[in-house]
Amino acid sequence: MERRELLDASGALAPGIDPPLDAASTLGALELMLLSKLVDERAFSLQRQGRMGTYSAVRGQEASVVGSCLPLDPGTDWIVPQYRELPALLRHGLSIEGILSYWKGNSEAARIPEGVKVLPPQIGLAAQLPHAVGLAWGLKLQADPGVVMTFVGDGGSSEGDFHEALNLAGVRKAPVVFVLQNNGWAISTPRSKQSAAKSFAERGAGYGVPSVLVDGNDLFAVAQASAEAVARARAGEGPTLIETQTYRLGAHNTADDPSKYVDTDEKLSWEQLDPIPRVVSHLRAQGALTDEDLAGIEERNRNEVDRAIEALGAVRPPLPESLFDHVWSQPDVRLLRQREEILHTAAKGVQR
Amino acid sequence: MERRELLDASGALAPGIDPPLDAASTLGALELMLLSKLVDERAFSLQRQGRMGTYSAVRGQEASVVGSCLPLDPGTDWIVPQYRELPALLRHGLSIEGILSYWKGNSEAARIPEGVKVLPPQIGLAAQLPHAVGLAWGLKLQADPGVVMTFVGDGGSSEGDFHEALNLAGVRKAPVVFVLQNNGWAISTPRSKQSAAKSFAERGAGYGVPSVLVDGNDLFAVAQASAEAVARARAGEGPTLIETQTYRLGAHNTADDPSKYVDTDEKLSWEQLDPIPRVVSHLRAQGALTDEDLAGIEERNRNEVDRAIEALGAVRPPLPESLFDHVWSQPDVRLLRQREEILHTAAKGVQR
Amino acid sequence: MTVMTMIEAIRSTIREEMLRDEKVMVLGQDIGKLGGVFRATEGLQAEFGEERIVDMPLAEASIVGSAIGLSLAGMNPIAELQFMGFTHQAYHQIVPQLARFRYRSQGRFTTPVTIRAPFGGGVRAPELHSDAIEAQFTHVPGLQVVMPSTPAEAKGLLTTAVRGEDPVLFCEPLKGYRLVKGEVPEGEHTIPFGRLRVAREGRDVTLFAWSAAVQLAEKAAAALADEGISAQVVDLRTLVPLDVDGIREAVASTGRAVVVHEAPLTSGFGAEVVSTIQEEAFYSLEAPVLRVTAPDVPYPNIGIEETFLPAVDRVVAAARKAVSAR
Amino acid sequence: MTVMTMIEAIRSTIREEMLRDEKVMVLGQDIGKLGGVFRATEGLQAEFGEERIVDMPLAEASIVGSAIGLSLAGMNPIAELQFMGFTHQAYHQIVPQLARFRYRSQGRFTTPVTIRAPFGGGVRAPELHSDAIEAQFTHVPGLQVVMPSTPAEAKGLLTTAVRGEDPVLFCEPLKGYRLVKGEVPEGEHTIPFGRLRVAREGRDVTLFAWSAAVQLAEKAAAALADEGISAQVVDLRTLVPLDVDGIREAVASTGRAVVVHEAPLTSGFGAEVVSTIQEEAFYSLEAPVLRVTAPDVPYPNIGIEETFLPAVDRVVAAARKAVSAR
Ligand SMILES: Cc1ncc(C[n+]2csc(CCOP(=O)(O)OP(=O)(O)O)c2C)c(N)n1
Ligand SMILES: Cc1ncc(C[n+]2csc(CCOP(=O)(O)OP(=O)(O)O)c2C)c(N)n1
Ligand SMILES: [Mg+2]
Ligand SMILES: [Mg+2]
Repeated sequence: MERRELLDASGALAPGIDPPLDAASTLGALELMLLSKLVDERAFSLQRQGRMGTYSAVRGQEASVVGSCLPLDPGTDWIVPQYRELPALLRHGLSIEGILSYWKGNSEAARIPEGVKVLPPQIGLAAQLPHAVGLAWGLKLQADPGVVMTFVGDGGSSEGDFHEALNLAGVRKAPVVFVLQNNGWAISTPRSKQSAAKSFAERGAGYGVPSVLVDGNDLFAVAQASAEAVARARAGEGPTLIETQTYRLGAHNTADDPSKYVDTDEKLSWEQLDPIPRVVSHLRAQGALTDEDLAGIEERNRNEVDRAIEALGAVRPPLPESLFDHVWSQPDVRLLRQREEILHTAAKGVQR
Repeated sequence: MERRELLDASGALAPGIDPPLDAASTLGALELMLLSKLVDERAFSLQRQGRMGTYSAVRGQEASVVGSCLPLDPGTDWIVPQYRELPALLRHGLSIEGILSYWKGNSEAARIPEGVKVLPPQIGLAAQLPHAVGLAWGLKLQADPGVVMTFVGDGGSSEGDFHEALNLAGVRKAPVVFVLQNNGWAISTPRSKQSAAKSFAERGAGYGVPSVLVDGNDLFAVAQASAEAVARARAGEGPTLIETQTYRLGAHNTADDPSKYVDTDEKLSWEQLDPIPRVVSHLRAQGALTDEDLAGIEERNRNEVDRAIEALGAVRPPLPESLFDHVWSQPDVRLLRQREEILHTAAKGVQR
Repeated sequence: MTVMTMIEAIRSTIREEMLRDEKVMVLGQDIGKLGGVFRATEGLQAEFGEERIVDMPLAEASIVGSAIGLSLAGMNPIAELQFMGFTHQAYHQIVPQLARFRYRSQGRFTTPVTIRAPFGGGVRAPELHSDAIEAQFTHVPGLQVVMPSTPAEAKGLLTTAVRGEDPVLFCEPLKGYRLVKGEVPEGEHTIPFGRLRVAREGRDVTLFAWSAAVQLAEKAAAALADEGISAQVVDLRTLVPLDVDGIREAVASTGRAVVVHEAPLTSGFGAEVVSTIQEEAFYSLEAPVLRVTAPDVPYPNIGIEETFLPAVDRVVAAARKAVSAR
Repeated sequence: MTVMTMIEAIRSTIREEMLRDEKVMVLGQDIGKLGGVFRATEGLQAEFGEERIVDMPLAEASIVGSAIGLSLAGMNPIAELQFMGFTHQAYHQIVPQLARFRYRSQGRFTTPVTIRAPFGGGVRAPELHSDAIEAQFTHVPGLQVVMPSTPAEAKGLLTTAVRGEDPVLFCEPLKGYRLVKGEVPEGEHTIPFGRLRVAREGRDVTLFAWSAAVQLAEKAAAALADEGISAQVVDLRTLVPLDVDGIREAVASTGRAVVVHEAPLTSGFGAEVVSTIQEEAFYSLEAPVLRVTAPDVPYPNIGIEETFLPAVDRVVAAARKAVSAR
């Protein structure tokens, strides 16, 4: 299968190609990519300071995530995430402090606000995919114009849920876009041990789901493929599978040490393909981005992240009694009694 | 994907094709197909007489099953069945009465004899596929020349286990042949609602597993594809997926009533494609089968089935105490006490 | 009141709920033209169309997983799994997903999915079709486990399940599908979860049961009556939520108890019932609570299932022992 | 004797078994170069090669399912599931397949697979990583459920698991991996399944526990000693097979019991322990057996897990209550 590539590593457009995004949208995308990168850095240091739980950075995959979500309308469309899609969630209406609250361990503060069409992060790999299909199918049944975009990794794509979800999406012609972010690794497991398939995009045919293979570090290629897929879904033509070939430039998460398994050459060569500089080069070459513009973006981002981290610090930690909320629409007597016993002991100060 | 067809519905070979089986092998295959058909008939009547549990007939799929297993060597190769592969199991060394004992409800009498390389029937659809992959991989690790053949239906192929097994087989280059019998139906669910894929054989590419699409009612096409796949596996070249497009001419099982969901025209048109008459016509046209030969085959089969049904009737029903055997290599005290209590009550004659 | 089998009661309940609420839909294998392998949806596809009675690809996890998604979209799905033995394939969608959506999302999302799954022995079904594995779902906060024992119970409990906001595993006894007939209230009929039902009054010993085992307990109670032992039969109805207060009261009234279920002993839900009894009513207990269950072996092939299933005699023997203790 | 952490004991046991028997191999996610996310196989791929320490595609059902096949081919596979929370994905391969192969085939085929799965709270892991769901596997005839509590126990029990013919779910407490150090016998060390261990002697009350909860019970026992209550601590070691005779003897010696586990209350394995106690030792019991467990809520996000997990004070309070009853 041919791989779609529009913007090369130097930021030059393939000959005869019109950019799928205008300068303003590209600038907006760049700002979001840079914001994502900054949040990643800050979240890592918070974790190192013991102020954050396990966190998985997007670093390196910004074009893949941002390019995918650009065609979505946050007012009508849904995102069903895995756990490495921060900028898409920001664009869709979540706040930085909301997202980080989850990783900090405070689900209460991470509650998705009413009206924001995003599901919570998914830890059970690929389990989100049938949800996305059902959600898309349900929208279609109710003649809702919404489209669902869901994300999965090269690793997660080995789970049975991937197969069942894509097959069902094909049968029901559900308005869903599957973005398979192939970042070369599932923790320490390389792509080569994940599957003998030439590409993951090949899998679409086995479900009657059209599929595309794109350079996932190429914002334009991703955005174009995604726009086509979203348009198809919106038009009632059913699901699409997009494989974005990208690379996780950092660790799997704050607990991981990639030096154990990644060889330096591989990493260096992917650093050359970093998705952010090529958007910068492209915009510069177009005369759409000056040094001052860039400094302005960076300052806005810094302010925004500073504000968010401060807000995060000010978030009230979850109350012990919240442990018992939201299990049921109405707690049963047994749970109420457990609540009483445990809070009673907790009130006396707990020894462990 | 192109479909392999060698022998047409009238039993004529495609022009310029050498038959992949010589006359003697073809005759042997025919005898096995006819035997299977006869066992099916007799098992159904036994069930109607209350002397048999639920039974699923092979009827209509004889070329698909027999053609697949022909290249296997029962001395070295393994069969990992679903539940509709009777003639392959017979060829591999099981007895008719052994197989029917299982469906009659007597697992003790259905015990696979030592040395026969067949696993028990699988009721949990597609769950056998990872077993087949592991078994094949284990043979390879021990430099055992064996090849594993496993069967799955069009329905079963929608399960996550199908995906995980094929993907793993591709990665490990396991010597396994997946025969996907697409008989058009999963109980009452038609192929069209099972998947939007053009063919199931398309799925191989998504796992790096070579695949073939064959006319499953064409003994020669199936046997040829299977021989190639077994040879590849034996040569260390890894797995193959074969989709045999066939048709279940009878009910799903003795409890099913296909008139509820199959339309008569469909069934009639598939009856024209019955795999057995076309082998008969082919052999006749070759002068390799006379009426007497056929009568001889049928008599041998009848005798064999009569003998088997008699043997089945003579099988001792399982003893109550056998309920407690084979849970563990050594039963624990708890199980021994349960055994005592229950057999004690049973001994007094049980009221229900 | 109409006399119906349980399968008829279930079918008419589904139909009534579909008429009441156009968001109710059914997903499952072979539920369309065939009407389900047990005919629970017979005629419903003809009435409601292919979009509301949906024949699904053969993949249990995606039936449950897509039902979750449909419910998030505002639909009210009933997912039929052909046999409870095949809930195993959907376990990772039921236990850590369906049951936790509300909790994980702090109440932002609810997943009002009802999973119907037939189970239970004595109907000569192939391997994996009969297993009573309800206990494997009772350790799952967020999932209600409902076990109707009669046609009327099936109607009342299924109506509550479909209308409720919390997910339900609704386990239907295969043996009771056609065997047990009973009067079923016409029109609106709901039964609240978490309230047991005294199926038979009695003074000397309480027999706790659910699903098809209720009939077993009733037979045992009848046999016990002949020997002068008055056995109370309690149908727990819902295992989660559990009627702990009702259990305490029942045991307090007799002082002796036997728990009966079809599943194997170890970690069957009987264990929870026994533990609850002794926590709640220890000082009323005059004898150890006994369990009459299948033994700790896998569900066997049909030639031998009668030995596996708990028999009336074993219940009677246990009740006798409980009553004569001390 | 060498002092080791549990993770070191596990690693050295795997290594010894691989040296002893060339059929032993390990399958799992990230177990090769990385040595497993907890380093249980660190260095082993370098020593034994990629064919014996195998990094698998990310699909738990196929890890277990192919381990079944490998064992049928004569290999002796250890399958590492990264976290017990992801056994859900393999549930249909573990429960109706792995556990039943011997039974279904009437002893013709055996599947000596050992599944290792870390679990348990208090290590600030993300959702689904900490859940104590051992009870969901104790209702499965044919599957042994093993719960080591110390490094030495881990060695002895894992050796028995690998050498045995019957499948094992070997549950490793995350909290104990590095925290608990202990002496581990060198060379051959096996511990038979189905025999509990008295971890601390005591006269007034028996605290039953397994896995990381043993340390909790020991802390509680120490605190109780300060107030003059002598608590016996029993480590059940294996939940299946269960040492019913040992349980009876322990309770007979104290007359009072508390069961402690990390999993939620309802249908936790504590229920089976309580039921067994009251069946086996009813007349020795002076007070109801109490359960100290997590509440019936899903494992929460880490900001609140300390409230979820059973605390020493709750165990102490329960033991006090048991001792003062009547
Ligand atoms: C069902 C399941 N199995 C295992 C894990 C543990 N785990 C978390 S992330 C991860 C690797 C995921 O790789 P991939 O899907 O490629 O996503 P990436 O992290 O590369 O974005 C694993 C094995 C999990 N979360 N869920
Ligand atoms: C996991 C699982 N789900 C459901 C069933 C019930 N069931 C038995 S056979 C069958 C249809 C199988 O269709 P297919 O795989 O095409 O095989 P065929 O019967 O057509 O040979 C179904 C749904 C089952 N046995 N296992
Ligand atoms: Mg990845
Ligand atoms: Mg079929």
